[in-house]
Formats: sequence, C-alpha cells, structure tokens
Amino acid sequence: MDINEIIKEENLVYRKSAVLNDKVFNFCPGCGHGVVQKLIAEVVEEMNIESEVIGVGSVGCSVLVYEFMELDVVSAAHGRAAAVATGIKRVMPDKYVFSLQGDGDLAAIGTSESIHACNRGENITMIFINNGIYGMTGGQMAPTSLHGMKTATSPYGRNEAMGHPIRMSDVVAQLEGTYYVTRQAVHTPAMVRKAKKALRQAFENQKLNKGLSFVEFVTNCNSGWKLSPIKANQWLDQHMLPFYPLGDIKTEGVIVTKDK
Amino acid sequence: MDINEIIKEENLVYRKSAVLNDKVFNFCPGCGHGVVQKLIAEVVEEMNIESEVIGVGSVGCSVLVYEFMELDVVSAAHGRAAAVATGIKRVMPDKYVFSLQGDGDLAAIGTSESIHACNRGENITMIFINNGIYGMTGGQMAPTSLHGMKTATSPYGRNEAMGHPIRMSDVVAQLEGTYYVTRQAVHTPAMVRKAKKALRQAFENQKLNKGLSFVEFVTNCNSGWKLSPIKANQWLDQHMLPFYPLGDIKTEGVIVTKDK
Amino acid sequence: MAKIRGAIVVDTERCKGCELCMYNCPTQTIGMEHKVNSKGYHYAYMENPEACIGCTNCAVVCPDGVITVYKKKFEQ
Amino acid sequence: MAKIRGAIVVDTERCKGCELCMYNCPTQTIGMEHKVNSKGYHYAYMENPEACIGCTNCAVVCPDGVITVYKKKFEQ
Amino acid sequence: MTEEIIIAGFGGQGVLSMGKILAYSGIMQDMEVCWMPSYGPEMRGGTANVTVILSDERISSPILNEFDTAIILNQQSLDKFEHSVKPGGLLLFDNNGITRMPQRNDIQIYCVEAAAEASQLSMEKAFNMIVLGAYLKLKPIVELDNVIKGLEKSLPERHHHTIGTNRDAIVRGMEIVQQYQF
Amino acid sequence: MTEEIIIAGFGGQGVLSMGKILAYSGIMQDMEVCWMPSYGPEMRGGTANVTVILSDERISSPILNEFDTAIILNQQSLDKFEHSVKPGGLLLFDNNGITRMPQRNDIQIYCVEAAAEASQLSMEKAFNMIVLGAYLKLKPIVELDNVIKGLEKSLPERHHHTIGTNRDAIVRGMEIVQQYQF
Amino acid sequence: MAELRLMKGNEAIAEAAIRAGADGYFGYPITPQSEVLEYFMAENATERTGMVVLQAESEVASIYMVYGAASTGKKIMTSSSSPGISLMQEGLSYLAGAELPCLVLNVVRGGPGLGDIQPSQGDYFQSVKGGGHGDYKLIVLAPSSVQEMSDFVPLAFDLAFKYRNPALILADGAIGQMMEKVDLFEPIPRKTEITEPWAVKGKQPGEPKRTITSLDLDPYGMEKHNEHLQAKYRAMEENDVRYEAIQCDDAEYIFVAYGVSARICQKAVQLAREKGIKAGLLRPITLFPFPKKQLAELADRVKGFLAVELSAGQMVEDVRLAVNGKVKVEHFGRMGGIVHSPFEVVAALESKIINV
Amino acid sequence: MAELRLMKGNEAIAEAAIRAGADGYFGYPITPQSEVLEYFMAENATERTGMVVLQAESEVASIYMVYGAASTGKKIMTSSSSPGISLMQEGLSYLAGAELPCLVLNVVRGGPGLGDIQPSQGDYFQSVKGGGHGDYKLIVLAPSSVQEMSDFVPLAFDLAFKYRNPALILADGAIGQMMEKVDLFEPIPRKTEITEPWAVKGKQPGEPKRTITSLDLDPYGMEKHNEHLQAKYRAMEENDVRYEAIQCDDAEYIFVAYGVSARICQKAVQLAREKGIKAGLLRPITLFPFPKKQLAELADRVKGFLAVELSAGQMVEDVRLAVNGKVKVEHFGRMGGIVHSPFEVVAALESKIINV
Ligand SMILES: Cc1ncc(C[n+]2csc(CCOP(=O)(O)OP(=O)(O)O)c2C)c(N)n1
Ligand SMILES: Cc1ncc(C[n+]2csc(CCOP(=O)(O)OP(=O)(O)O)c2C)c(N)n1
Ligand code: SF4
Ligand code: SF4
Ligand code: SF4
Ligand code: SF4
Ligand code: SF4
Ligand code: SF4
Ligand SMILES: [Mg+2]
Ligand SMILES: [Mg+2]
Repeated sequence: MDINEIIKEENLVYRKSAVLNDKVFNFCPGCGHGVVQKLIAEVVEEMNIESEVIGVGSVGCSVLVYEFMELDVVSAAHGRAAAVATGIKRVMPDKYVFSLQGDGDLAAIGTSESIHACNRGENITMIFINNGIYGMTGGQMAPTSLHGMKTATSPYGRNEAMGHPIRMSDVVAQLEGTYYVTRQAVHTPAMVRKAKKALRQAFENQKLNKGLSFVEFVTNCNSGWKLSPIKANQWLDQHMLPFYPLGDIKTEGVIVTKDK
Repeated sequence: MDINEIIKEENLVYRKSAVLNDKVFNFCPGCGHGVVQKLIAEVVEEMNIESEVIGVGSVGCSVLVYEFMELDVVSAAHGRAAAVATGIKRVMPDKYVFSLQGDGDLAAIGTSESIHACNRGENITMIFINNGIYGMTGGQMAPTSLHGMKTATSPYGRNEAMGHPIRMSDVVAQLEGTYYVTRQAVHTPAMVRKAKKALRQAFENQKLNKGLSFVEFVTNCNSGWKLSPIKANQWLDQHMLPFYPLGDIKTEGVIVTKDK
Repeated sequence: MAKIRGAIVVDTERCKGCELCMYNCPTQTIGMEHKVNSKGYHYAYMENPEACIGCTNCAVVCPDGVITVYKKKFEQ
Repeated sequence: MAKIRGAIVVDTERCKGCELCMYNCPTQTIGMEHKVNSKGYHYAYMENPEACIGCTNCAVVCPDGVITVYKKKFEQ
Repeated sequence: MTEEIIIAGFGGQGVLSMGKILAYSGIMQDMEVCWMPSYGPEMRGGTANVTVILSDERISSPILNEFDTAIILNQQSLDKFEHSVKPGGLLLFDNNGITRMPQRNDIQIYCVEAAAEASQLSMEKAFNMIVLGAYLKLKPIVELDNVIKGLEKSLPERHHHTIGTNRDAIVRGMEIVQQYQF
Repeated sequence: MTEEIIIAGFGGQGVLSMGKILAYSGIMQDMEVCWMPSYGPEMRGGTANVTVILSDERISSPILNEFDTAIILNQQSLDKFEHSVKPGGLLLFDNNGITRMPQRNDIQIYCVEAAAEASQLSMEKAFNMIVLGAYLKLKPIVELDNVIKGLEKSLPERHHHTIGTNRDAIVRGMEIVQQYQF
Repeated sequence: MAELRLMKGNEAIAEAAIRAGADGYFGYPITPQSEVLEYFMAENATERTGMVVLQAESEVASIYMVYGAASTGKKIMTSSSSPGISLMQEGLSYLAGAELPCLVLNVVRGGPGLGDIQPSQGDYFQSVKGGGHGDYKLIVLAPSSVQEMSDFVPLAFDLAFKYRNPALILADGAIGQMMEKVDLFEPIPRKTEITEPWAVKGKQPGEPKRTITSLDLDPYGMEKHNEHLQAKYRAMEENDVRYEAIQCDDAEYIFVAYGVSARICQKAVQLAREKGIKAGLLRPITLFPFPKKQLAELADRVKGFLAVELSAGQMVEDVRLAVNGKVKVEHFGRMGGIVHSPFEVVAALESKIINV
Repeated sequence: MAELRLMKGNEAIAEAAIRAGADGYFGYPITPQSEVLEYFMAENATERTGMVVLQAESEVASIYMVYGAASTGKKIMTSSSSPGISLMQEGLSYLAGAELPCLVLNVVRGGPGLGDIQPSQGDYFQSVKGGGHGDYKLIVLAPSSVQEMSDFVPLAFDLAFKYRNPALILADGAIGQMMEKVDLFEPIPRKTEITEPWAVKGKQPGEPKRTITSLDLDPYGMEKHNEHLQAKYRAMEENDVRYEAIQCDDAEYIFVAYGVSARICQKAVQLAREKGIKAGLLRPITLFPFPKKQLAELADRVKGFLAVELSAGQMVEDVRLAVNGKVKVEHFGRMGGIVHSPFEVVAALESKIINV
C-alpha cells in the first residue's frame, strides 16, 4: 500500500501549531525548551486566543521566543519577567499574559519578582523551565542544580557551601496568591500530553480570574549536562524527578496533600 | 524602710547592657525595636563575645544600630543585609555575624537576598523585625501588612489587589539551609524573656556551625499604626499574633509540626 | 477487521538529529539517516514505514516540531 | 518570714513616657510624672515605692533601657 | 513685601499645619507663597519645623538661613533658631517648657502663653491657632478673613465645623500676646 | 612577519582547540600570538570560528575583517569567509559536506580530505590535527617541534598520551593536502 | 477642571499624572518622594480615572512593571529617589533600548550611598550621561517650582511618546517637599484606544505580530539600531531644547543653574545687580537635550559662566563643552543636602570669575 | 612562581586575582565574562590559597556580598558585564560612599538593554562619571591586552586600598575572550593579618568600635564627608594618572583610545604614518583619573585629536574638556559590537580632522 495514500490532509493527526512560524528554534538538538514552546503554541491555538495573548520572554535559552511564536511578545530583562508580566496584566486585565522563564532567571536573579508576583496573585500564567542549569550562558550552576551536579561553575560537583537545590514550585505554593501550581515534564509522549492539559488549565484559570497559575517543566539541558539528548532524559528520570517529583502541587488554591 | 537600702549595687537585678552606650535610641516612644536592640546587646554580653561579633544593620528604623551598640557594625543598603552578612561571614567564618532587618527591608526589596542566604544555609543569625509596616519612611504598607490594614499607601485598608500578607518565617523554614526558625514578640515581660532565649539559641547555633538561624520578632510600630504604645500592643495581640503565631517554626533543621 | 496505518513526514532540513522521536516510537518505525542535512545533522526518517501506527508519539516529543503525522483506517 | 522588696531607678532624661513599664508592672508601682523632661515627655516614676517586688518586668519591657532594678530580701 | 518665617516646635504641636494655613491665607490674598518643612526620620519624636515665605514677587530660594520672624514652641527650637532671626526681626515664643530664655537684644521678642491658654480654655487642639493669632497681631500681613478662607481651603470638609473655634483661638492669641520682659 | 588566520566550522570539529594549539606553538617559537573566538549563544549548534594571529611584532587588532589564511570546515563557513581572504591569500578546506565549491581565482585554494582520512584511520578525534598538518605544510610558520610543545602546553596532563597520535595526524595532514582543481 | 491649590511638589506631580491621563503608576516608597504614591492612594486615582496604581516590592520590580505596562502603549510612570533610581539603571537602559515611552521621577537626595535625605543635585551625570550601560539618552526635564512639577508631566509624556523614549523629571528634595501654589491644568481624559502601532495588545489577524525587545544578537543589526537611537537623540537636540533666560540680554556674567539652584540664582542675579554686577541666569529646563547652542552663543558676548549646582560639579562639564574654552567657566556648589544661599552664590561669582 | 601562558583575558584576570592574594570573589554568570567565575572554580582557588569563591544569586547580591566582605579590610572582587554592572550601580555608590576598597571587572558588551554580547565601550560614562547616585568616582583602569588583564589586578587592589575606594577594570568582550600570552607574576601570599584600622573584625577591648556606613543624616556632616571624598579624587588626579603615549613626540594628530580601540589605533598610527600623516596615540590607562594634563599639553602643539571608541562618543567629552577648545576634537566609533578596522580609523582621521 502506498504511503501517499496515508499522507493526505484528511488523515492528518499531528502538525506543528500554526502559532509557530517556520523559523528553526535556536535550541540545541533534543532540548526540552522546544517542546514547551510547542505546547504553548498548541494551547493558544486550541483556545483560539492568539489575538488576546501577550507573552513575556526572559533571558535564557528561550530568549528568542518572540522570533518563533506568532504572538505579541515583550522580552524582559534577566529575572524580571514576572514584574513585566504584572505591568502588562495590570493595565490590560482582559488579555492573557504568560511568562516563560528558566530556573536561573526565575529562581536566582528573579527570586524577588517571582515570589511577589505569586504573592500578589497576579492573574497570569508563569511558565518555569527547570533544567537545573544555566543553559544559555554555557552551563553554570543554577539554584535548582542538584547536589553533586557538575556544571561549569561547580566542576567538582555542587556542594553544600554553594547552597541547596531549591524547589520553587513548593515555595510559591505556600503563598496565598497562587491558585494552581504544578510540576510537569515533556520528555515522553505521555508526559507531554499530561503537561499540555496542565498548561491549558493554567490558561483557563486566567479567563476565570483565578489568580496566579505556575507551571514548572522539568526538562533536560543536554548541552549543559554534557549528555546526548536520550541520555539526558534518562538522567532526568533518574536524578531530577526524584528530587522534583511531577504532579499538581496546589489546585484551586489548596495545597495537594502528599500522603494521598 | 529607706529605698536607698535597696538601691545598692549588690542588690542590682536588671540594668541596661553595657554593650549599649548612652545614646538615646532614635525610636519612637514604646517602639519594639528598642527591646530587640536591648536583647541583642544582652545576649552578646552574656555570651561574652563582643570582640567576635560583627553586626549588619539595614535601612529602616533600626538603621542607626551602629550608633547605639558598642559593636563593630556594617550598615547595609536597603534590603541587602543578608548579602552583606554573607560576604562578611564567608571571609570571616570565625566571627559571629548577625543581621537586623525590618519587614520592608527583608521581605520586600530584600526578598531575594533573604531567601538565598537562607537557602545557602549561611552560618549567621538573621533578625527580622516584623511590624507590618514601613516605619522609617512614614508608615507605608509592607508585604507583611495585614488585610484591611490602613497605612499611608493603603489609606482605605490593604486589599487583595495589593497582595497578601506574607509569613516570611514559614517561607524560609521550607528551605533546606535554615536550621532554626522562630517567631517571637517582645511586648510583655514573659515574651521578652522567651524571645531572649530564642535569640541566644540563634547565636549559639553559629558557634556550632549549624547553618542559618532566623528569628522573627513581631513588634508594634505605634507611630505607623497611629496608636498609643499600649493600644498598639493590644492591637498586636488581637490582630498580628493570630496571623503571625508565636513559637518555633523549625528547630534543628526540622519543621515543627503544627498539630502538636 | 480494520487496520490502522500511520505515516510521518519529517522536515529533514529542520531536523536536528536528536533521536528522541526514534527513542519514543513504540513500533521502531524511525531510523536516522546516514546522510546529513545542510546543518550537518543526521535526520530522522521512516526506516520501517509499514510499522507506523500514527500514534503521534514521535511528533509530540520532537522538540523542533519537525514531524507531521497522518493516520488512516484501512478495511482489510 | 522573709519579705522581698524592690526598687527601680528611672533615667528620667532618657524616658520617653511610653507607659509600657507602668502597664506591665504587676504591682501598680509605676506612675507617670505630670512634669515633662527636656524632650517634652512625661516620665515614669515609682508612684507606690513600697509595692515594688523587683520583678524586673518594667525594665525588661522598657524599649529604651531606662529602668534599673534592685531587689533585696528583708527578714521580717 | 516679603516675609520669611520659621515655625519650630515639637512634632504634634501643629507646626506644619499652622504654616500651611498661613500659606493658604497668603494665596487667598494673591501672594506668592512657599512652605518648606523639615522632613525625614529626624522629625520622629524630635523637633518639627517649617519655613513659610509670603511675598508679592516670585519667590527664589525656598531654603533660608535667616528669617524675618521665628515662631518658637520649645526649648530645642529656641536654641536652634534664636540666632537665625535677622537683626530687627521678630521672635515670638511660647514660654511653656522654656528654661533658657531668649537673649538677643537686637530683635523684637514677644511671648504668647498659648499652651497655658489653650489648656485653660480646653481648646488644646487650637493651640497653634492661638500662636497664629499672636503672630498676626504683630505682623498683620494677611487679613483675618483671608486666614479663615485659608482654613477652609486647608481643612478637609469634615473639619469645617471647627473653623469657628479656630477663629476664636486666633482672636484670643491676638489678645494675649505681649512683649517679652527681660 | 604576521599571519592572520580564520578557522571556521561546526561546533565540535575542534576548531577552537586547533587554533589554541597553533597559538601555543607560536608562543613556543617566541612569537606574539592572539586567539579570538566567536563566542556566545550563536555558537550553539551553529558554526564556531576563531581568529588566530601569529606575529613577530606586538599585535594590534584582535578582530579582523580580512585574513591571510582561511581554514574552512563546512559549507556555512565557506559561504561566510571565502570573501574575507586577502588577494593572494590561502583558503584551505575540507570538502566533506561541501556542496558549493570555492569560486575565487585570486587566492590559493587547497583541499584536505581530513574527515574522510580521519574516519578511515579511525582517528576521528585527531581530525583537526590532520587539518593543522595540512595548513603547516602550506605555511610552515611554526616548526613541528614547537607544535608538539604547544600541544603539551595546551593539553591537560591526562591527555598527554595522545600526543603521539596527534603528531601522526599532523604528519598525515601534511601528506594528503593538495591544490584544489577547479 | 483647572484649579488653584497649595501643594507639595510630590503631590502636584501625582495630581498632574492623574489629570494628564496616566494609565499606570508603579513605585516603591522612599524619602523624600513617598508622597507621590501616597497621594495616588489617598486620592483613589483608580476610582477617579481608572488609572492603575501598584506599590511594587522594590525599585527593580517597579521599573520592570513600567517596562511591561509601557509596552502596551499606555502612559506609565514611576518615581523614586537617588538610591532607588540607581537600582533602576539596568531597566532604564532596557527601556531606552526597547524604545518605550514612560515617565520616571527622581527626587534627588544627598549621596553617595545611603547619604541623607536632604535636597541634592548629585544625580545629574546619572540622568544625562546614562547611568545604565550602553549608549542611550533619557529626555531629562528639571522643574524648579511646584507649578513645573505639575506642568512637566503632560510635557514629559508628550516628549516620551513623540520620541518613544523614557523621560525623566529630575527634581530634588526641596522641590518635592515644599508647598507652593499651583494652577492645576484641565484634566485630559485617559485614552481608551491605544493607537501606537508598536504597542503589544495581542496579535491581530492580518497584522504582523509586535515584539518589544532590546536584543539583537547580530552586531550589524545592533549597530543599526544604535544609529537609529542616535539619530533620535540628535533630533531631540535639534527640536526640543527648552530653557529660560533671565536677564541675559545685557549680562556680562551668566549663572547656569537648574531646579532649586536656579531659584537661588535668580535671587543671586538680583543681589549681583544691586552690587553693580551685570549678571544673568540661563536655566536649562531640558538637561538633555542641553541648551548647548544657547550657551555657545552667550559665550561669544559674556565674560564668564558660573555653573551653580548642589553637587561637586557635574552640569558644569556640559557648560564647558558648550562654551568650548571661549571664556571662563567655573563651578560653585554645596553638597550633601546643604543648599547654597544667594549671597554665597554671588560671592562665588566674584571670587571665581570676576576677580581672577 | 612566574609563568608564561596562553590565556583568555577572563582567565588571566582570575589567575591574577589568585596570585594577587585576593581573599574573596562573589559573582554571577554573564557572557562574555563567565570564564572568570568558572576559572576560579576549575582552578579550585579556595584550595590553592584559601580564597573564598561564591556564585551569588544575582549581581545585586554580588555587589553587596563584596560590600560586606570588603568591610573586613580584605581583598575582594566581583565581575560582570554591562547589564549586570548596571544592577550594581546602587552598590557602587554605597561602596564609594562608605569608602570600601574592592575590585570590580566590567567586560563590556553591546548595549543598551540586552543588546548583544560583542565587544563594546559603551559603558564609559557609567564608569567614569558615576552611574550610581551622588558625587563619587571609581578608579577606572582600562587594560588593552591579556597581559594587562593580569597586571592590573594587583595595581587595582593597591590603588583601591591606597584610597579606600572601589576600583573598576573596564574591559570589553574582545579583551575578555581573546587569548594571548601572558607573563604571570609571582604569587603574593594572602594577608592573614588585616591591618586596616577601619576594618570591622569585632570590637576589641580598649579600642573604639568600627562602623562602616555611608549614612549621615546631618547634611553638614554629609557635606564634610563629600568634601573629604572630593579631596581624595583630586589626590588621585594629582598622583595616579596612567597613560601610554605612542609616537606622540612628533605627532600632528593624536588618536585618543583605550582598551581594544587603542590596539586598533596603534595599527592606525602605523598606517597613517605610511601615508605620510604624522599620527600618534595617547592611550589613557586610567580613565579616572583621566590624563587631562597630558592632553592639554599635547593640545598646545598638535593640530587635532580623534577620540576612537566603540561607542557613540563618550570619552570624547573628556578629551574635549581637557583640550578646552584649543584644537579640533572629533569622535569616531562603531557601535553594537562592531569593532572598527584600522583603515576606517585612518579614514576617519582624514575626513573628520585633516581635510576640514
Ligand atoms: C543582569 C543579567 N545577568 C546575567 C545575564 C546572563 N544570563 C543570561 S541567561 C542566564 C541564565 C540562563 O539560565 P536559565 O534562566 O536557567 O535559562 P536556560 O538557558 O537554562 O533555559 C544568565 C545568567 C544577563 N543577561 N543579565
Ligand atoms: C533602595 C531604597 N529604596 C527605598 C528606601 C527607603 N526606605 C528606607 S527604610 C524603608 C522601609 C522601612 O521599613 P522596614 O524595613 O519595615 O523597617 P521599619 O522602619 O519598619 O523597622 C524604605 C522603603 C531606601 N532607603 N533605599
Ligand atoms: S543550552 Fe541547554 S537549555 Fe539551552 S538550548 Fe541547549 S540544551 Fe536547551
Ligand atoms: S516609626 Fe514605628 S518602627 Fe519606627 S521607631 Fe517609630 S514606632 Fe518604631
Ligand atoms: S506516529 Fe507513532 S508509530 Fe508512527 S513513527 Fe511516530 S511514534 Fe512511531
Ligand atoms: S525528534 Fe525531531 S529533531 Fe529530533 S531527530 Fe526526531 S525529527 Fe529530528
Ligand atoms: S520591678 Fe516589677 S514590681 Fe517593681 S516597678 Fe518594675 S515591674 Fe513593678
Ligand atoms: S517603659 Fe521606659 S521609656 Fe517607657 S515610660 Fe517606662 S521608663 Fe519610660
Ligand atoms: Mg536553566
Ligand atoms: Mg517594618
């Protein structure tokens, strides 16, 4: 049977979202950033809200998000995406505003802005790419780097004197202003599908004026980790996920009890 | 019986610590800041560590701490005391380093420095004066101001759009680097005595290299609250303490479970 | 009995050869070309086209949105 | 039986008249002077000196470290 | 005509609002006015003072080292500002709580026992208006009617019922002010 | 004597370290040297290139627009740098993956099939040393001994056992380089 | 409606922002300018006009909230004093780089460091040369009265939008804290429809998307962007210099001073003339663009300039650059919060310029 | 021991800090200078000398860790690039105000805003005029080779301690990223005993306590402190100007350039002389204190100056101030990360100075 009988528009089951344009992502091969950008585009497309979305980029490997998405985007300074998003949302309360930040951006230099946007319960969607490292600048230690992790600035492994890996989602879940906090991953098809639902939820919450939704994605930075993409995802399963377990942390403003 | 028979050196039971000099505190009458400064002086004197202590002041009503204490003190910029203390302690690990910050200083502009010093487990004592307001600048809203609280920048009461009061001690207790986190008050004699024990503990921990000790004091700012000192302390009991309950939050690195 | 057949189209010039599609394909449909594209990457292709069931797993995990998936039910 | 008697000395020039000592004295020993000091504050003083038991409560809560406390056991 | 005044006392004595009412009165009389407070944390518990300038011309510097008039309400302020009165200028003070009396003999010195009077009349809140009255008696640069208009402008609506009392206080101040006898 | 070189290819082809070895060799020969990489995120996945300058005099600008020699290891780099070779200069390239061949006729063009050779000899890691050998054959500005010394200096101790292989690769490169035939 | 009031400078600027149709204010308290935020809150600006007012957690957050809000093409403002403005330097560079209009108020206090809270003009360099990184300029307006604190708000917004550039109002503790009478302008209603083509609002079908950024990884692109910025700054210098010349026509000596110093110099001109010295005052109103041309022209016919500032000598450099060696230019200033008296200023003119 | 190595500028400066006996480094990654922190870590500086190295959570935290550590009288350093340095402006003003010696490295990249990461000299104003608030100066050294990246570390520390003032090494992406051979100086052991009388170490019995602050609420005190600072800055200008004059003796035209631009101008001098133009180069090594006097002297005997910078024209203002109108001073520069070629520079000299 000819394959061209299958490859027909009416048989289409998956195609890159039209919210993404044809430029090639600047990410390294196999980087989780790409999947997250795809998901954002898909959720926006499915909700049919392109004309109501304002994105906020940050400084990190996703800095060029405005290049790839056919959306209005404001590019924030390193660490300040939550403040920038606050500024936008406050004067444009009817728009959907999301921010997209790495772990260095959100949990190191931007700690204060992140915490206070969460604490104020800004009605936005904060998307957090936790790859345990500073990808863009060449693989330096991030606040989320695991103990023992070798990075450009912890070449012999992160030790206690360098601080402890911080679970930002758990921290912000403690704050009254967060309505939905979840931790997801995108390196298996099942995880991607689940993550997309979570992201959709986070956008839907904005429509309902529920306050802040915080979606963490634990992803690989294979370049920074100095592993092949496949190996990096395996390492992620073995090391990152035990410390950063997946699942909802807070739903409808209530922390999910862990004993369940 | 002549009172002068009692007022004799051998009958002395309480006198202002010699670590405090004779300058009159710049605080308003009845302000809790004064009691905390007294306690710091007493603990330092009792531990006999004057020559090993470096204090870090901040910007807020306690900015002039270096004027009143006979200790070496470094005056940090607004919000940065935790970073300044980190810098000192890292290069002088054998000294006792404490920082003294207000709630605006520690929980607004200094959020990031506070969180990360705690997360790194710097072996210092962070002293946190939570009076729910910016005292020094004339009574503006602080991150810790209660809902409904009237301040210079929330003259009709703090509302949700201005953010929620934040319990910093609970937030930092979540971080791996904090060893001891406690919340105290100083407006009754019993509370003062208890608070002093906690403060002493926090200094003792440094000697044992235990990591970060965080001592919150819930105090009045009677000027900012526009109440007499006595009324302010009553208001504190009625409104602040229910939201900021007293007691140890984390001891020996373990969060104290609340159900006990 | 109806049989499900799938097919994928790889935008070879955009493929970065990360192999995640191959790794995540439940039917071993995908292989990596020995040749490289103009960026120097070995790109993914349908090594066993008949095996594809159109599950979209490959496309879903592809970080670069390189794969388009089609699926058709055939009556046997 | 031994009786405990206390006494306080108020550094009147440093007192800011906040009344917290008075409020926290378990024995109503303390009152506020009608006169003001050079800063304009009514200052604390022992209104009922014989009531003082030297418990130091007043001194402990005094934000300005104004009060010195003495205590003596008298054999009766 | 330009009148440069310093008003100084404890925080809480109504120093700043007295200056403000004076300034508003100036506006009511079509003058140029400037009101410049001491500000910042040193106010806390300590002294408060305000410079008020009333003039027929554009006012240059809002910050002055010398004054035509000093209105002094406590000892610290007397110590600080007695020497800033221009020769021939006016020093008006309330002797309540004053232990070291003014010394200069090249200026005019007047005393108003406003605190005592206010407590006697149970109008403690209008203490500063008694002082204002005393000043206006000595330097009638603004008319009483304009002061009342200034009061209306500077007080929030909900306090307008106090204007009568304030007027009485001003008048009383005018009556009780007297030259200081060394 | 001053030699200004650009080396350009994919990240991962050893472009930067080849430049570094060349620079170290220059030092061994008492020359002034400068090594200036392209840097930053655009390196990621894309091309990497480095400018190396060897000279008998103090080196002025580390950043150049024109080069005596261009060593080119992929198509993108050829497109980018072919026109930066000074007239009369040298272009050395590996034709692996090259689809559009060099066009200029005012420069010397040489080809070294280093990738092919390296894979044949199973010395993929020494690919860049083959290229280096080819270059040194054409421009023997540093002596082989000094290159070896340079290798010793630039490689960490634990990699010194590879020096023999690298030497062989350099020599092999010298052998297989040939003028490009249009 | 228009109205005459006795107000502090800080209050006047807040009232003016409400009247000018400002859409948003984000700020953090600091003396001597906390009254700005306090006024917005007490006046319930949000109820009056729908303007957004938010107390931020820091100055860094404030300036980036401004950055975000300004991206939508609305009229956005922040305010602070010296240390807080220093914390905004990265943000100001970003705003200038991304070409976002906005209004920033600096009520300068004594520095450096924590310094004190008294009036100063020690932040001139930071304001006009660029305290942040890279080549950029702010439009800088220097009010010297409470009236101008009010009047410069709509002016600053107009210039900011005209050039897509942040505008800074450089005041000082005296101007911020003092009360004067102010003639408040007629309120301008807030714009409901944003017409700026560059402003983000969600990508509309059929229209290209909009991006606000200051990044261009290609240095050639970055250079082009810089050239565009420089052309804009030259246009400002060409078209939007503002100044006030007081008794300059027959003057032999010129005081150059802005803000509160200019008021003192105005008195000094009068005192000098009483002494028979023909003094005049050139008061730059825009500190950038600086009235270079006007000073250069004056330099052809006067005997000397005295730059009078509450600083160790900052604006004096711009005066020297304009005068270019033609006549003597000296500086007189007090520091740390002390304000010079008109007498001192005249004495300085005599000792530094006339009698040498 | 002393040693010859091929190193990046960023590596050389880190190695030099270890050798200079630095006691602490606090910093945050940013291109193009992340190698500084990486080198300390890879080299295990802490094991080598006991030096403390800590990756901070931000540049704001970095500079205040420096502030704290420097209060103890030790040799403390941080480094960053343009946006990160902008975030340190408040801290720098505090360090200067509190008179704390320390070393800050800025490896400048293209701005404004996020800009790009290529070499630039657009942060000159920020460095020498004061990007923070208030009247203060940094000691600013401009290396133009990897060798100087190494050599200027002990020099900067010496000057910083001599004056109790922060010192800034102003480099750029090219100097930071390029490798050159560098003759590493003999290591200086870390001081174990702090002798600075002002340094905090715990109040010793019988000694007065020590306070590190930049606050003085009394404006007269604050003014006095400012006068003290200004006197210090004048002393720097008197005693510590450094520069290199290349072929200036017989020159008719002078390039003025620092850092990487100076290297290009050196080539331009050669090219110009080949063309028969008598060109020379004055390279300021200290940007503050600036070689004003040297330029003023040259101005008496040359025909013109061309300031060559990777900026829209910043240092040129200091050249103009020094030359004070005696001869023509023009600026030539590229922006956004583009580095001028020596040919362009010569062409600019001809078109802007000679042929007009
Ligand atoms: C003020 C400032 N400091 C530092 C940098 C350099 N910088 C750019 S991205 C980045 C960290 C990126 O890490 P992360 O946020 O985890 O994003 P990732 O690339 O890993 O997705 C840093 C430190 C900067 N651009 N600006
Ligand atoms: C960078 C900066 N921003 C703002 C200020 C102004 N400021 C001084 S103290 C203070 C807040 C004080 O409040 P808090 O920390 O709660 O101390 P408190 O006086 O209540 O004890 C502020 C905003 C400053 N000095 N520096
Ligand atoms: S550096 Fe890491 S995070 Fe960045 S694109 Fe590459 S793999 Fe992804
Ligand atoms: S303002 Fe408040 S915190 Fe400050 S001294 Fe007064 S009462 Fe205490
Ligand atoms: S659609 Fe499913 S079966 Fe087909 S190639 Fe992709 S992963 Fe394999
Ligand atoms: S996952 Fe995508 S980019 Fe990776 S190899 Fe497959 S098609 Fe190529
Ligand atoms: S010591 Fe005790 S009893 Fe005596 S006055 Fe003080 S509080 Fe009262
Ligand atoms: S508590 Fe202290 S300051 Fe207050 S009234 Fe008593 S003695 Fe005076
Ligand atoms: Mg990351
Ligand atoms: Mg407080």
